[in-house]
Amino acid sequence: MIFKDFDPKEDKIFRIIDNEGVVINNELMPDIDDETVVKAYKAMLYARTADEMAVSYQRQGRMYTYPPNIGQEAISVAAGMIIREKDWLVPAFRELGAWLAKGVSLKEIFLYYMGNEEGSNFKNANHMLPFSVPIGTHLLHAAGIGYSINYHKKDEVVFTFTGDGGTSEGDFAEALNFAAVWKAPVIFTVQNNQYAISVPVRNQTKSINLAIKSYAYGIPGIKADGNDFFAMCAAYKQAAGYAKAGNGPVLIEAFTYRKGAHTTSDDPSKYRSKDEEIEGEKTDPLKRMKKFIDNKGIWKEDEEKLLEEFRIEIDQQFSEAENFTPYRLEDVFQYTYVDLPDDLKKQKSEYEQFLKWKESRK
Amino acid sequence: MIFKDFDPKEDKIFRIIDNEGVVINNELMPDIDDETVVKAYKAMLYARTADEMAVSYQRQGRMYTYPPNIGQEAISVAAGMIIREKDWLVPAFRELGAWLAKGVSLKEIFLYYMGNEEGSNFKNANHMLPFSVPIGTHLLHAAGIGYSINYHKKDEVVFTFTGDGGTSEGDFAEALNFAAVWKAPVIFTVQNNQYAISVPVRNQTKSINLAIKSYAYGIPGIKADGNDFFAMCAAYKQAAGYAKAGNGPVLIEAFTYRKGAHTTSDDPSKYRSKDEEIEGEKTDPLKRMKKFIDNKGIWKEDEEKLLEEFRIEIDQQFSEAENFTPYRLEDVFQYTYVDLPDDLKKQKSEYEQFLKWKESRK
Amino acid sequence: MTIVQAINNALDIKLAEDKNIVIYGEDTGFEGGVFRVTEGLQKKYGADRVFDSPLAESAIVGTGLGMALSGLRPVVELQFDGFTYPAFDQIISHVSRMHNRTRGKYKVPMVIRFPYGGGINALEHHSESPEAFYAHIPGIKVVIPSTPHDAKGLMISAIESDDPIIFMEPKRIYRAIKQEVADDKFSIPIGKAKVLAEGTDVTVVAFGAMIRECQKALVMAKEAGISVELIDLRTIYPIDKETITRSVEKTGRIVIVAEAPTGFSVGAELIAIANEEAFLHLEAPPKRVMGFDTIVPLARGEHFFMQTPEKIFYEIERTVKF
Amino acid sequence: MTIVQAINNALDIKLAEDKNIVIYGEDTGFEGGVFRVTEGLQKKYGADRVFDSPLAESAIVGTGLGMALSGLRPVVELQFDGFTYPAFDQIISHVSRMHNRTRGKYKVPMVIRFPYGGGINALEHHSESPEAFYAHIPGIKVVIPSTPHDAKGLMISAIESDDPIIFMEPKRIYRAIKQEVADDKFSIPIGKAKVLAEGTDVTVVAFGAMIRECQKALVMAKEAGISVELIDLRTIYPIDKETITRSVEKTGRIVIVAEAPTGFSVGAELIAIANEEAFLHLEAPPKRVMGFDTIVPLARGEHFFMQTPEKIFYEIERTVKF
Ligand SMILES: Cc1ncc(C[n+]2csc(CCOP(=O)(O)OP(=O)(O)O)c2C)c(N)n1
Ligand SMILES: Cc1ncc(C[n+]2csc(CCOP(=O)(O)OP(=O)(O)O)c2C)c(N)n1
Ligand SMILES: [Mg+2]
Ligand SMILES: [Mg+2]
Repeated sequence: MIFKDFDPKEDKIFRIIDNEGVVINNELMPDIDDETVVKAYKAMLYARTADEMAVSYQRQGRMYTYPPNIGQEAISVAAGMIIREKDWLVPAFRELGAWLAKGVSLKEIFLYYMGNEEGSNFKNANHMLPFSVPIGTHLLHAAGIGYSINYHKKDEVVFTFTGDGGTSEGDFAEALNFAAVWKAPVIFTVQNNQYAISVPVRNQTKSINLAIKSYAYGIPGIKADGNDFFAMCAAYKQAAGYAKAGNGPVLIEAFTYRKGAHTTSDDPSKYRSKDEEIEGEKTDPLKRMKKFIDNKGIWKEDEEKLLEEFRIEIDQQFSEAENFTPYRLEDVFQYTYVDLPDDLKKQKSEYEQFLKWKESRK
Repeated sequence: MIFKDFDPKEDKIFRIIDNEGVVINNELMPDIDDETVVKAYKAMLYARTADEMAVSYQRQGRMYTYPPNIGQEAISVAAGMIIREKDWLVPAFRELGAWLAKGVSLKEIFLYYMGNEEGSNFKNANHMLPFSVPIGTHLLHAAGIGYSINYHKKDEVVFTFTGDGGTSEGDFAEALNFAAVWKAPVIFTVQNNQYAISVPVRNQTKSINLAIKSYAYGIPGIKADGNDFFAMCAAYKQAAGYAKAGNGPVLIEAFTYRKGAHTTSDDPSKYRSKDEEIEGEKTDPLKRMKKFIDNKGIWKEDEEKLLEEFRIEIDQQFSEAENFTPYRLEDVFQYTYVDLPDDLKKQKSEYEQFLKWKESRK
Repeated sequence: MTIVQAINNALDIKLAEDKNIVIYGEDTGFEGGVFRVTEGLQKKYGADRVFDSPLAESAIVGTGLGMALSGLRPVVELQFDGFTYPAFDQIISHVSRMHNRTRGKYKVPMVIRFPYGGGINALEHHSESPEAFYAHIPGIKVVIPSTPHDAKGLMISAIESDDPIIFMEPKRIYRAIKQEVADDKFSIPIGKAKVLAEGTDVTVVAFGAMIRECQKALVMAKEAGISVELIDLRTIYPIDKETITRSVEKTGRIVIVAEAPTGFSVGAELIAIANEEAFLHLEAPPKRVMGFDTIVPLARGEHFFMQTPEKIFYEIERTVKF
Repeated sequence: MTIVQAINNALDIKLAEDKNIVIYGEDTGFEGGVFRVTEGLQKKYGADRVFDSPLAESAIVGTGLGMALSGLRPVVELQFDGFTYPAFDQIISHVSRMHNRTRGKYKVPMVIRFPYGGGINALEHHSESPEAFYAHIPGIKVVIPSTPHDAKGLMISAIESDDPIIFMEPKRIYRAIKQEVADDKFSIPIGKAKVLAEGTDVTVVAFGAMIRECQKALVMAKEAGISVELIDLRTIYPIDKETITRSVEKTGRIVIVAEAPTGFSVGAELIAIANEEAFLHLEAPPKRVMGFDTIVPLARGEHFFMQTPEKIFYEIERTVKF
């Protein structure tokens, strides 16, 4: 088992391909056919394109603050390849590839970042929770779902995510501990993109890596190259197998680099050097994957043309989000409770009276 | 360094004397003269006597709920031997030996458990916080004090404690993490008495021991025999040296057994077996220490006579607590704020009016 | 039955009825909780349905939410009022919002129960009345029974609610009141107050352990020739404005009795309601008979802080004489 | 100066004056905070005095308390209103109580500051007004400025206070108001409200970002011939009962404007105060112009939830016409 071979205590990193797309660990290369490899690359490309367009929509003032995934695509696309319809996805807010795989539409994502709760209904995504803004908190929900799965003896696994910063929150520790005690089938991924907004991970913790935090809970942990699609795939496959076999949770540190800003409100040039960013560029997961594909010569399509198709499709989804039914007063009230108290009904009708008055003054 | 030699990953336990008081690890035996050994034994005996009497006072209805330390005396007496006046003590609620060493009087402790805040003023204990009832929360205060010490470049160390149950709280993780990041001179002791009220430690966590939780924070950790005074002394000496040298915090798991009830409100026979209790008896820290002393023949006093002296003295302190100035209305208000709001002054005077009315009706 | 037994009975009935109900918390399983509210249930329903959790309140509530979203109906126990705060974030940031956030896709059928209130000579953090914090959180409902009968009926409703419920149990009267309670299943609606005594001079609104104190004060009031209408709120949110309004319209006076500090409290809300709904009927200033805005004193000082029948009567009389 | 600059300036003055002041929080050091309130301070005073902490709010507050007990005067930043809740337990269980618990042996000179309130089109959890939660906690004081001048003067007082202070900063107007603010050190007392406009028909009480909205509503009221007395609360606890009472005695009417949900709020407390202190002067039902008792809607729905000048005027007029 790779979790044994790559003991976090030795701070080794699990990697299958190098920055040039060359396989350096053939033995552990997961069994993925060429078609699937190409599909994964396209998914990464799609995610990146969507992100770039989202950032630009935001700049145009057509969307609010948005957290791009740029540089981290291999992680959630790999998760998306392994996750099944019945498996659960408990996201943070930087796993675009996995959301899409689960059935979330870009339209919904855009709608959410336009400030509409309808965007987190995820109509076609089964067993997926909405994005979680308060860092680390949702990991507990994942552990609870894991309990349910065991209780109901279901063949399901929970995939959940947090960032490097998230490992400092008390809820992170509590979630791993509860999941471990319950042998809950939960795969905890820490996307270590080396920053929590402006704070580098070295100021976040003194542990030699983040995977070793698994020791505190008696569960397997591994530090994997989060920019290596194949390593992430292999790690998820083993983790899912381990969890499904009733062994409980695992912790995967996916070591990556946040190429973009934290969100569209953030300016990373304030706190990190150009040199560092150039260095980060070398490990770009898309470039590595593309080199692998080119080395193998398994894909002949015109990338530019594909990108153009993507852009049209993404823009279409964005338009749909922009043209979504306007927010109504009842949308504020409708879902606060299943059984809406009279009091809220009254607050609504009083507001309607105010609106009438307002109208009458025009 | 013993922290290296007893890597928690191997789940070894650091021990100096066995249950028969025989030194089994001469090499690591701390350098403690006979007089000090006897003094420590007496301190343990004193603590146990005080506990037994407290339990009996409580049964007589003269004190409220009380959490005895019985079976765990070696840990806090050892800490009390190492802690200096200027060092900080941030207690939970089961470290009687250390409190006394720090200058707290039994009178204060009794007063506190009679339900009077005056009992946690600790007039003669410098650099000591009051008992902390909410599990794990105070560990953060210890980390903050550690920051202050570094900031002011003082030669001080913080001793703080929690139970095995306390390791599950998020604040435990956050405290160790902050202390580690700040290289704060804090010695975290987990008194693993194997129970959190009725819940055995195996239901608390799946980590192989509690010391290994140090890995998550990149700090040294050790599992020591908490019923072995010498092991605890050696561990505290090294930990204090390490912290003072600017290396940051350490985690000590002091493996022990709660011989008594959780508190006087608890009945352990509901959740643990007689057999287990008999087994626990064998590792009693006082008996082990006494055997060591007897083996060496370094103490000739009559123990029964000493106990009688203790009892008289303890009872004297209890009397003083019982005869403490009655609680006054102003005691409720006086310390809520340094700068008391007018509102509270008014609430007080309104209550005085009520008392007058009440008096007038008699 | 006592309140402890009544809640145990309600849990028992629901556990038997619905396989998706699970119960857990610190010491809640094997031992049956430090107050024995869940005693015997693990033995009867198994350790996968009634169990001990590790010691972490945020996790107890947070994992409970996860369960509620995936087919279970958890009833989680927090050990004491003063230890609910580590779970505050999970309650306000997630439990109360998941239904709204997902536009109704997920419901949160979950009960968070805990003992609350003073008067048991406990240590610090064991005597608090945090209802105002929870009542101010949109998306949850807050229920407090005052009798064994109500405890059972309200607990049944709480478990059957598809909205998350904070269920606060007046620990001071956990075993102090014995009452005949029907063995069968019955429920009491959430959101409805109960008029315990009809009267014409003044309305007294209270809940939980204060009801008993008010009832004693009512005896004194009767002797003094004052006719008091006593309302047991039962639910703190959604608060039963109708019952309160109707009563204040009749009496013109309102006295609120509760254990929490006075400022920014349920008492304040009730005064606001009396004003907003029955302003023209008010004949005297509404009065809050509540704790000081101080930290709850330890046992020796607690009698100053607690509302006694005498103090309640004193304020009733002053209000009526205004 | 803007409010951001005024607070920065206050921190700067105090850092220069007192070596025991330290400032930290998430992104607070190197970057100067996500709103740049602490910008430049690390460079000026060093990374041991102004620094980034790991991402954990309970720890930020809990360690701050430890510092305050051992000779420092920490000013900690929590990044947003909605992320103060993980620290709720530390605030209510320890920060507010250490002075009382130790019978005055320890003081807690500590400021917990955070941006609050809506109107910036933010994500969920970034638009909340939790002042009622904090005001209900005995042992702390809660301060909210509404102008750059007040922000500076109140922050100086907060840092100099030996009681722990929750300092809530109206993020919506962080940069929206520019004002001449004296460069020198000055302070504004905690616990005193300020009458911003004198009037005779109705008292409007507000704070934070709502002051500006009220001022706009006052223009409309003036046009309608209504004379409004506008009070800026400045401190939520201890609340300035005297100023409010004096005003209500004069106007007989009170309208409270705030962003938080209506129920169990500061609005309720103000109505209670108006009743308890000026009952005989009240001529119309006090009115709360506050948020619905719903979860704050995301940006697209926020306009329904927020109090606008028009809505405030509407309620003022209704109250005056009552
Ligand atoms: C409880 C909480 N505190 C603070 C924030 C504000 N915040 C949003 S993202 C972020 C940094 C998160 O860093 P990390 O966990 O590394 O995830 P990344 O953004 O790098 O993916 C912070 C502090 C928050 N959302 N939740
Ligand atoms: C936050 C919090 N939750 C629950 C409790 C109630 N409680 C008091 S002691 C205790 C068990 C503590 O176990 P452990 O940490 O092992 O310490 P021990 O009592 O064994 O010394 C619990 C659950 C508490 N005091 N604080
Ligand atoms: Mg990160
Ligand atoms: Mg224990």
